[in-house]
Amino acid sequence: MINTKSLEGSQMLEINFGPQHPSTHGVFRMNVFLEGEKICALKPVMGYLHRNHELIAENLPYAAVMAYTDRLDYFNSMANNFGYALAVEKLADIEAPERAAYLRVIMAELARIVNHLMLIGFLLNDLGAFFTPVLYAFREREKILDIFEEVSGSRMMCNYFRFGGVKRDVSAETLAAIKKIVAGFPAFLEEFEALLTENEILCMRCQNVGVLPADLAVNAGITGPVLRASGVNYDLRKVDAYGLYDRFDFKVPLGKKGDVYDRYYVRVLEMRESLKILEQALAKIPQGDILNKKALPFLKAPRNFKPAVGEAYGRIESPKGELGYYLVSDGTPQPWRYHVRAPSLINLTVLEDMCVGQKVADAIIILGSIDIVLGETDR
Amino acid sequence: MKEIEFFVDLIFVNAKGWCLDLLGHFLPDWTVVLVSIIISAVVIMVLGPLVMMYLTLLERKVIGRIQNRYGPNRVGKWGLLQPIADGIKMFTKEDIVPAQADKIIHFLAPVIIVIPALMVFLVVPFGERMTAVNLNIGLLYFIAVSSITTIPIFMGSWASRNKYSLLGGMRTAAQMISYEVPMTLSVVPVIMMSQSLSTNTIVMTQAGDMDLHWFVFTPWGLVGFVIFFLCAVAECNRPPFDLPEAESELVAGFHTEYSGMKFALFYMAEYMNAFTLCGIATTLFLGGWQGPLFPSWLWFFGKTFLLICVMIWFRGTFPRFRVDQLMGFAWKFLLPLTLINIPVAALWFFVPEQLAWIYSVPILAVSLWGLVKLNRSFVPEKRIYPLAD
Amino acid sequence: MTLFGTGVLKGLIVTLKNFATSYFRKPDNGGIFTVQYPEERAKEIESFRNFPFLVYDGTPEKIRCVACGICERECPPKCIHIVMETEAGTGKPAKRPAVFEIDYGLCMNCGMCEDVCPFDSIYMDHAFEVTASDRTQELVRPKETLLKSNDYFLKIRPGTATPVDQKRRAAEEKKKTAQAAATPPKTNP
Amino acid sequence: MDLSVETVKKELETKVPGLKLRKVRDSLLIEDAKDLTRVASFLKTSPAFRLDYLSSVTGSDYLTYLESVYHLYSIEKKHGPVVLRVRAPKTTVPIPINCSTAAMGAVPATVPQQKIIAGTAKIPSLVPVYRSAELQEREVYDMFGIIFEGHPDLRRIFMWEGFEGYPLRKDYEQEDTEVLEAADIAWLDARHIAVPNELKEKAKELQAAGKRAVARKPEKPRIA
Repeated sequence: MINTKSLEGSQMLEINFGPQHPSTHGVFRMNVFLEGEKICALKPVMGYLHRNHELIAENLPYAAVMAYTDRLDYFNSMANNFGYALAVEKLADIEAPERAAYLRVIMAELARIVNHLMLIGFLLNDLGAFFTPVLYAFREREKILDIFEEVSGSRMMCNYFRFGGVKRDVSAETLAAIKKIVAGFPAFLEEFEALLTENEILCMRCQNVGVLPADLAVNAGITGPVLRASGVNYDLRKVDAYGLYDRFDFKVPLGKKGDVYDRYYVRVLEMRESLKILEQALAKIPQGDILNKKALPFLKAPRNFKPAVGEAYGRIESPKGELGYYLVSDGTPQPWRYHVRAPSLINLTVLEDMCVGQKVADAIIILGSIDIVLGETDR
Repeated sequence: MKEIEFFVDLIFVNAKGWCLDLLGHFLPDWTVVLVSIIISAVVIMVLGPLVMMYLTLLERKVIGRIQNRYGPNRVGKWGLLQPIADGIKMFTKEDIVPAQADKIIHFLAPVIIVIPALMVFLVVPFGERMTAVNLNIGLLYFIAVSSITTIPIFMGSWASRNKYSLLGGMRTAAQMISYEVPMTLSVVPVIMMSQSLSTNTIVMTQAGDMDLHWFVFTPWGLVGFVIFFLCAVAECNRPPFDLPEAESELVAGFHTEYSGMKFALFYMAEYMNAFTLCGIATTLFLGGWQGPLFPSWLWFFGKTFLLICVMIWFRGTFPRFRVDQLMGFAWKFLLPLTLINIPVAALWFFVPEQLAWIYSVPILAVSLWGLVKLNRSFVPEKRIYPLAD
Repeated sequence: MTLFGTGVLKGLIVTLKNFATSYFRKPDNGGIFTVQYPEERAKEIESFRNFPFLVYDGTPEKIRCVACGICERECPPKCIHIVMETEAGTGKPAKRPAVFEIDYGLCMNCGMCEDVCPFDSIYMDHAFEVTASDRTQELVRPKETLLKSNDYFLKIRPGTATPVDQKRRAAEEKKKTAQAAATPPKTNP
Repeated sequence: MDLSVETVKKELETKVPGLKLRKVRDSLLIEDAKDLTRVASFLKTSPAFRLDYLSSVTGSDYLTYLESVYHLYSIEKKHGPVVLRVRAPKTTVPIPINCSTAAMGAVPATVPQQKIIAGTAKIPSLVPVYRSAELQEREVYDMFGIIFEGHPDLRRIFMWEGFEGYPLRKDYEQEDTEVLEAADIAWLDARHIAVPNELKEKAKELQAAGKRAVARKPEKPRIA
């Protein structure tokens, strides 16, 4: 907390990083107080992209909200869809058929890979690399986005999940294409890591910068790769085993120190684990329905979908952390209360703790390593 | 055969000579001297911006290829007219001066920054007998003039009244002064070997027809070259030492508040500095215009552009240093290394060559190893990541 | 122990390799993956959805839309506006849209209208080069610009259009046979 | 361990003296809001529960009262959730405007230091127990106007300082998107956009009545 009164007459420099700044990942603002290049206090300011997503959703039928969840974290709309579909399915007690559940896992893991690629690319941009890692990441992301376009019709705003299933079946050719991507991805990761992981400049910049102790991370509700980089083993895919994640054999990579480098490397390892899940899912995916019979009539008439009075909290391990949807139904077509527990927002709680005492350049990469998307932070 | 080679080699020198001869028939002697000066000046004034324009294109193309893109390819064949289009754009852009800025200094900064960048061209030996002025203190002149660049950058950053600019300016001052020291010291062995400060003489001492006597092929020369080149990269604010600009941190650093042609002048100075620094690095360590078969100026430009490509390659690969690490690198790593390099070179002068190789390589290797050991913070930690269930 | 500086060199080798391979490798294999847009075009993916269009059979008069207004009601950003036409003489509703407007400035390409339409009349288009110099007027697309033929639909999205066509033809034939069964009593008083 | 509502309720009632709990759907309602901090710290420290992770803090509006909902999980024991809820009647309480924000220039000087807004409720803050409540409680305050007592920095988070009203409340006057106002019609007319007569008449009526186009609000709670 900054006591601005005490700053008057001091030699401190107050700088607004953002809302217009190349590396605040959108319209985020950091109010930074500097002494030389050292950060004395930092205050995150948000809300520039606020559109009251929750209020919009409370005025719409459940099915129409799906399209709006795409816009939360626009880098991985598949994960957002997944969380929302899960919450509504909990509320209305519908289950996705086997094939649909497999497709969901495949799409969610592809989205995770896309997200981590983008994060690492832009983290390197924040570090000052001139777009090379970003464009290598884009090259691979492009292939995955083509898959998304093929299955859902859109590259980023997928709107692919439905309650009790998915929107469209996936052809054998597309599955083969995904297999090809999965098979070719490790080679790319090798190249990517050769460019980055051992680079002395990157290590100098990232190691022991922005250290987040495990107990603070837990207390502050930090989730996702940031939490795991601090060495806390908590992955909802393992803990909740939602979807079909208990059927796949994968590990949870953990960091040691909880600095920026750990957060970077944990994500690289997570991509490798995602590839394992994808391989297994693609090998095992059965034939069958893609939509629960119970949910079928609501496709054509979304307003007939009236879950019984009650509430549900569905949460998934989105690439950014725990993405939770809290829904209260009053028996009408619209939710009475709809809340998104946004990992991008809550992971910002500890931004100041990580940044104070570091240099200006570190604040940028610490923010980058938290991985926020303003669409989700501000909602 | 030899004649043709000689003719091509001296084509520019002879062209100037003929012009002056022709004028000598009509004009008095003092005007001929004046015209000679003007010709050199005009050539440099044209060469500088031209080099800058096509360096930007080269940079964009090479980085594009590194990133699996085409780079500019729409304006003209292979985008060759792109720099001209950029120039037109820069000229026609609105010139915005912040309301609170110190207007005079804000205006002067981009003007002044170009002057030292052009002035250092004077002592660069572009080819055999192609030095504009063969100063006997050429190297000293180069070091002195090129270090002026700090002042206009700081002027611009201070006058902008922008906090990003201010931080950028402070970084520039710190960085340029720090890197000036190892850069100057890394040149000392070359001066000792060639016993001259004249750039021409330095090139001449590296003469050799097929057996290359370039200084870079000696242990002290290699170390000196690497240090000089790294300092040169830092001097002209190029990645990974581009802290004064630091796009992701300080928006655009010292030129945040500049637009239009003033902005272009900052860029022009940066690229011309890059060119001259690479040219001097070539002169000092890579034998300047010395080289077999091809004309001397082609050798010079070839070597210089090779070094520039390395700079671009750096830009396409590396993330940026942090400000304290940058300083640490200069003071804790480069400076001690240059200080060890000077006595090694001094001994080299007196000891027969085979013996010199035997002692200088281990000395330099051990000191390098020792410096790495002493600078623990530069060495990455090895980490093992557990995979939990 | 690795030598200090090897990480940096490894990175340099990666970029150098990419620089070199960009000259001879194929796009999907580490080469240049830029698509030179106006001359070249990216592969058109069938399920791609952009803005909605209205399908007509044969001539623009035979519009499938009956102006029921379901899409108008279900559209999440409320970008559709429909007014039903009335018969000239009687003033009865004519089951045809008099006004059918979509505000492209509002539309968020979610595909909800396509999902809910019971008359197979509104579908998502592939046309993405939609520009306007004015965001209030030109982006509100009237019926005339939204109407596209079934042939176009079959061309861009055969996977969706063919089953729809079959279904419609079957329904029509059923209707015809029903009519044929129903007509004889009328002609025989 | 078993985290069903009944067992948690029994456990809490025996271990925390003087606590009144009620089961509401799958959650525990703490009747007296003041007990919230006690309950949370017990759940956090008790070795049986170790609910060290507060996943979500949400408000909701049930017209007569406001509610704050907490989802607690345990990272250590990997179980959960225990859902707590606290209710507070809508009352009129002064909202303190953070002095430091005023100094930072976010609040215009004309805004009084204390401002009365109808219908705010008070609930103790959980920030001393869980840091993760920090931004979430600010969000709930911003959207519902629940005042979290003991929060170190309770300011609006998404809406700007000086914004009046709480958007997610059911009594928030929301613009009716289906109805145009006179000003909208004038704007459209100036751009030569045809406006149906029906809408024009409605706008005239609204203007004559001196009302704004406000969406219909629910009169009675549809759910408790």
